Amino acid sequence: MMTLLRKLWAVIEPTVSPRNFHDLAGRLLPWFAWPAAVLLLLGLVWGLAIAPPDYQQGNSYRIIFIHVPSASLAMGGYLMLAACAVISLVWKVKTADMVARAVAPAGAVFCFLALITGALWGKPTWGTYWVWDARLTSMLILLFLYMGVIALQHAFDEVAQGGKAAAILALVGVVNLPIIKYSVEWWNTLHQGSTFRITERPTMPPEMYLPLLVMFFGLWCLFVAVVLMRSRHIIVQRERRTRWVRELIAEGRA
Amino acid sequence: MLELQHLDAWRDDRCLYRDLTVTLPAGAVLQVAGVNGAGKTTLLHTVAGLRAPDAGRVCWRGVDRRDDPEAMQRDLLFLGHLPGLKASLSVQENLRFLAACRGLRLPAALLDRALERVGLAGCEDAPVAQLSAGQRRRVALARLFTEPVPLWVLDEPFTAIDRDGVAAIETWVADHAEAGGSVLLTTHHALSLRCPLAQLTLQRRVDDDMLADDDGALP
Amino acid sequence: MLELQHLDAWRDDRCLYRDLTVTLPAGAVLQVAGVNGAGKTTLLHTVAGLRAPDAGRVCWRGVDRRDDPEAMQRDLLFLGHLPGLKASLSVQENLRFLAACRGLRLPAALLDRALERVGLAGCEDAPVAQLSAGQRRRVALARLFTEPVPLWVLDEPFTAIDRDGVAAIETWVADHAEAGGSVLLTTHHALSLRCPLAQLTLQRRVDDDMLADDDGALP
Amino acid sequence: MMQVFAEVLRRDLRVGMRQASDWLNPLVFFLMVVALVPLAVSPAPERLQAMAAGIVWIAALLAVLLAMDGLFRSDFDDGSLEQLLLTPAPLSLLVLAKVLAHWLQTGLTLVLVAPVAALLLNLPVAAIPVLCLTLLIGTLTMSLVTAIGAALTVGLRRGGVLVPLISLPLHIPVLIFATAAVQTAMSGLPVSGFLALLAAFLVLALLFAPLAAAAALRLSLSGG
Amino acid sequence: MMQVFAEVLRRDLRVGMRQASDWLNPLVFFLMVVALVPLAVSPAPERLQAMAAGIVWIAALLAVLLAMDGLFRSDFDDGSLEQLLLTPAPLSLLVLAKVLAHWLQTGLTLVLVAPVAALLLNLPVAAIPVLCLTLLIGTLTMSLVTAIGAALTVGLRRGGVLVPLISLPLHIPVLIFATAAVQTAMSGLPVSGFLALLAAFLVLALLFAPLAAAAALRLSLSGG
Ligand code: HEM
Ligand SMILES: Nc1ncnc2c1ncn2[C@@H]1O[C@H](COP(=O)(O)OP(=O)(O)OP(=O)(O)O)[C@@H](O)[C@H]1O
Ligand SMILES: Nc1ncnc2c1ncn2[C@@H]1O[C@H](COP(=O)(O)OP(=O)(O)OP(=O)(O)O)[C@@H](O)[C@H]1O
Ligand SMILES: [Mg+2]
Ligand SMILES: [Mg+2]
Repeated sequence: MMTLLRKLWAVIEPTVSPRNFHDLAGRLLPWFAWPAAVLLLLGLVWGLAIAPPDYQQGNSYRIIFIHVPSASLAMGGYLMLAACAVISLVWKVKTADMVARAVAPAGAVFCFLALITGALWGKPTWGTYWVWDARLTSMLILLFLYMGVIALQHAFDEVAQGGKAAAILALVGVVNLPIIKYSVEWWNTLHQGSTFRITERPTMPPEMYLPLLVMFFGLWCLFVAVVLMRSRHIIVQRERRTRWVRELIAEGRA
Repeated sequence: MLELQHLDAWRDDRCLYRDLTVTLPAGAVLQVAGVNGAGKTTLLHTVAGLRAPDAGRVCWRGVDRRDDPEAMQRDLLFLGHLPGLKASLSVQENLRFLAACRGLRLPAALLDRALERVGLAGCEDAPVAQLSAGQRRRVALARLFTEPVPLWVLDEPFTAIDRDGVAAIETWVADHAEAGGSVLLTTHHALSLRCPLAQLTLQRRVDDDMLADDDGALP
Repeated sequence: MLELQHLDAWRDDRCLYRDLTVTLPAGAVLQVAGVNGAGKTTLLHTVAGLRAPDAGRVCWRGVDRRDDPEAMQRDLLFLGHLPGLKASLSVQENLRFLAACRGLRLPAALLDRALERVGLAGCEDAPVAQLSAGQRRRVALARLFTEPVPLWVLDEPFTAIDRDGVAAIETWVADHAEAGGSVLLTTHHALSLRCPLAQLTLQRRVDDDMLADDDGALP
Repeated sequence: MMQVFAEVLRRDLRVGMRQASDWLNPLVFFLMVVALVPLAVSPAPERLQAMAAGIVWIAALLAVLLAMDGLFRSDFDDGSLEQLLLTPAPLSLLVLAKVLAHWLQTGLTLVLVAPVAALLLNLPVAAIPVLCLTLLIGTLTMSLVTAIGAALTVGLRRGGVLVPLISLPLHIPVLIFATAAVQTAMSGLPVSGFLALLAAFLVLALLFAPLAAAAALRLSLSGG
Repeated sequence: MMQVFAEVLRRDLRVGMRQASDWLNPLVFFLMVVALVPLAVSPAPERLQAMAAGIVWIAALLAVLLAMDGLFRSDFDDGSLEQLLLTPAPLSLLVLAKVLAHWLQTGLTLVLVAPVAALLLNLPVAAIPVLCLTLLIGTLTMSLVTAIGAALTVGLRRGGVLVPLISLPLHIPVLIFATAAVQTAMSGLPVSGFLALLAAFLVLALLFAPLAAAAALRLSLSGG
């Protein structure tokens, strides 16, 4: 086990210094930012204007194009947060904490978005903005967890300490993720069960799920691009006293 | 024997000391000196085990403390800025508890002797809340006698202590060194010890050399 | 001119001092001495107005403080065991706020000069949370210059201050006295002042005489 | 004298800004208590509606109580309180400034998020303005009254739960009239009588609470 | 090693005895929250009965949260925590001892007065044993989990409301299953399934919370 971890570390190590990650993120950024712009534009036009209305829900179903990607990003973002936590607690990588600080607010925003879009969608379909069923509740808990993590990140005078404290909380909160994911199967809920499976063909008609897929990838690209951008910003901020950042600033590149 | 090897300490992005290597053999007394903010407390916390070094290692009897933390903890007594006593418990209860945490039983005779040495004879049942600043420090110092260990780490032990008290503590330090123990302390007093005293002065360095390198480790 | 007349102080049923009468004229420095627990802090709190005397009175410029509390408060600066700074505000903000509480505006030049004198030039924007123990005390001491008042009441002002700092404070005290101010301070250091120094030593009295009398008044 | 008032107000607001948690936390606590109710009691909309006014008010009361606990404590711990006591300005004025700064950061923000809480609990939209108005008057009254309790316990290490204990009985009238006002508004009747009563409580608190709190502070500090 | 565990337990119990407010305050707070509900919501017996289980549990949760805030703080402030960290015994064991001592003084006493609260709110007598049982298991679980939050924020000047913020989300499952158990009991159905689940949570918390809290403590202290 330990040797495996060490081997893994040997692969990761060179890329994780703040400086190298800053460069790497700078190089990766266009590879996410441009697809995000193109896919989102395509997805919005397709989803809002071209895809046909649903025979039951009319046009209100179009919220799905924001709702489902947002919900998956909220969960994915938290998973990233937990991964960063492990990396920064176990291997003591400073960069992981910086990335976590970039991921947390972005994830929280998408979590909020999923809740809001879900609530808005609930009004026409379930007749109410909010019900206290298992999935909705556990999603709300996820938002609280995000807020707790963010609060801890900023609560300490010494930056590194806040990062580690938030990492511990992020790890503890991971138990919530499977609850969100499987709540629709474990409890009887008002909320839709999973329709997408990697192994099966979706039951939705293709003219609906194709734009959804486009939006899904578009928003994921957007998320990654935002995280990369914010990480770069945080790295420069935190490392402003180091020689390489000073040189960077002197050259006007930061 | 305490060895500090290549220690670094960072606060945010400022380096307090770098590549600090010191050896403290049995029977030696080392005073850490330096102006306010030099990093003395930080260094003592690192030795005591309250703070992990940002780089380098702390060895006790030739073993890295990370390999056997308990061995070092057992042999070390740290007295910091705060006395570490519960205000609502009596002097006696506090000292007994702290000794018990090391697995020691305190016979009444030993306790009495310790309190007498720190000038608090007869106070064993007073709640700590009713003691003055200096009296509390004295209770904390009584632990030097109720918990006999080889390595004393004392951060400004003379704070709030009156003049006779200071002289007494100086004698205890010398006695401890002569009996083969080691003492690491900070103070702004000029020490007058019977025994030889080593000094380590931390400089406040704000030069360019102290800027962070890009080594990717958490500070 | 500060006059303490027939002061008593009790803690629970123990008498710390009784019938204490002292006069501190303008230009004088008085050191309150005494072993740990003698009652020095209690006396300074009484003078500063944080604690009402159990008997007797405190007069400032011939007027009983109870008759005109503000007059005395305006002329007095008390620095106690705690620095009295907000950790989340910067050095500058703290000093400006404390001065404003007296109705004083701090011109930038005065602030810079004060910080320079206490050895913290350039730190005006650092949050106090990031300063070491001694640096915080120094910020508190900067108030001696940003809030010029005739009467200084200092409880162990040398705590956590390094050796150069101690010498500097001694100079300030002498300067203040020469300029006609008064200083009341406690310390366990041996002071070396240029100016004459009066000493008041509080004894720890546990004799029978000090037991509570049965005079029906609340101690 | 007014200058010192303004200075204290400014300083406390600034300290609050630096530590966003100061004003954010009571807010989140408030929303959490509200969110717990449907989970623990019942998620049925009509039952929530019946409880909504009471629950929002209890949550607000608890949030104010808890937030106020720290009002003097942090100043006590770092010795600032000692220094404030020694300023020549009247202490009750400083207390008023501190309470006001604190209320601006907690009470006022509570009022701003109360509509969200009300919607979560299914309160009719028509009753929301009245709820906010009662909270606006009521939280300030409660802050002032709680300051007395906070001042009395500031010297004690663990006053945490003591403050609610001391000041809760004084809040009960406010609580009763405020919830009655909201419930009256829900049934469409006029509420000005209740509001006038709440305003009267506020005036009383403004007049007496700072004096009482100042006296309590002097008492707490002289024991040290 | 077990000796150190026992010593810490004994010391904390003794400190608690000396300061009666430590264990009395959460208790009174609990009873007050329960007492506020009839005042603010509605005194009608049948409506109270419907809410009783939820209200008692929310009150207990808040009381535990608030009381736990001080778990490490007073030890931190006087430097005892520093000394505990330096003892050769494993820190998680000491944390467990502290939590246990604390729970004996707060959680257990809550369980003892819960019947009074239940009667105030008109809960059927038949459901009271189940309520007490869920509180017995649940408050210990909550104390353990809250210890993580308390440890994370111990070094912060004003962590007061941060602790609820951090630990509340983790309490929600306990809250949901506990109140569901009581409500099931009220309708006369068997509750052993719920109780087993609560017990499982407790075991998980016993295993992991002391470790996480110990790590958090080390972290909080290293910054000082
Ligand atoms: C605030 C309320 C709501 C919340 C918090 C919420 C949350 C979620 C979450 C967490 C997912 C899982 C995404 C994933 O597995 O990647 C999801 C998926 C989904 N939601 Fe919602 N939702 C809400 C309301 C609604 C409403 C009102 C509808 C429509 C009736 C709806 C329809 C869907 C659909 C169709 C999916 C995709 C399920 C799948 O195919 O896996 N949701 N939602
Ligand atoms: N809260 C209290 N309750 C009861 N007695 C107290 C309390 N605080 C202090 N005392 C007692 O009052 C006496 C004087 O205390 P004080 O703090 O004035 O001493 P001091 O001269 O300043 O001592 P030091 O040099 O140690 O600072 C002490 O003997 C102490 O035991
Ligand atoms: N929480 C913190 N965050 C950032 N910097 C800090 C923090 N605490 C201390 N420092 C900085 O670290 C440096 C060293 O502090 P330390 O307490 O080790 O000094 P010291 O030598 O013990 O000083 P003193 O003689 O004043 O006690 C100081 O310059 C201080 O500004
Ligand atoms: Mg120091
Ligand atoms: Mg003193």
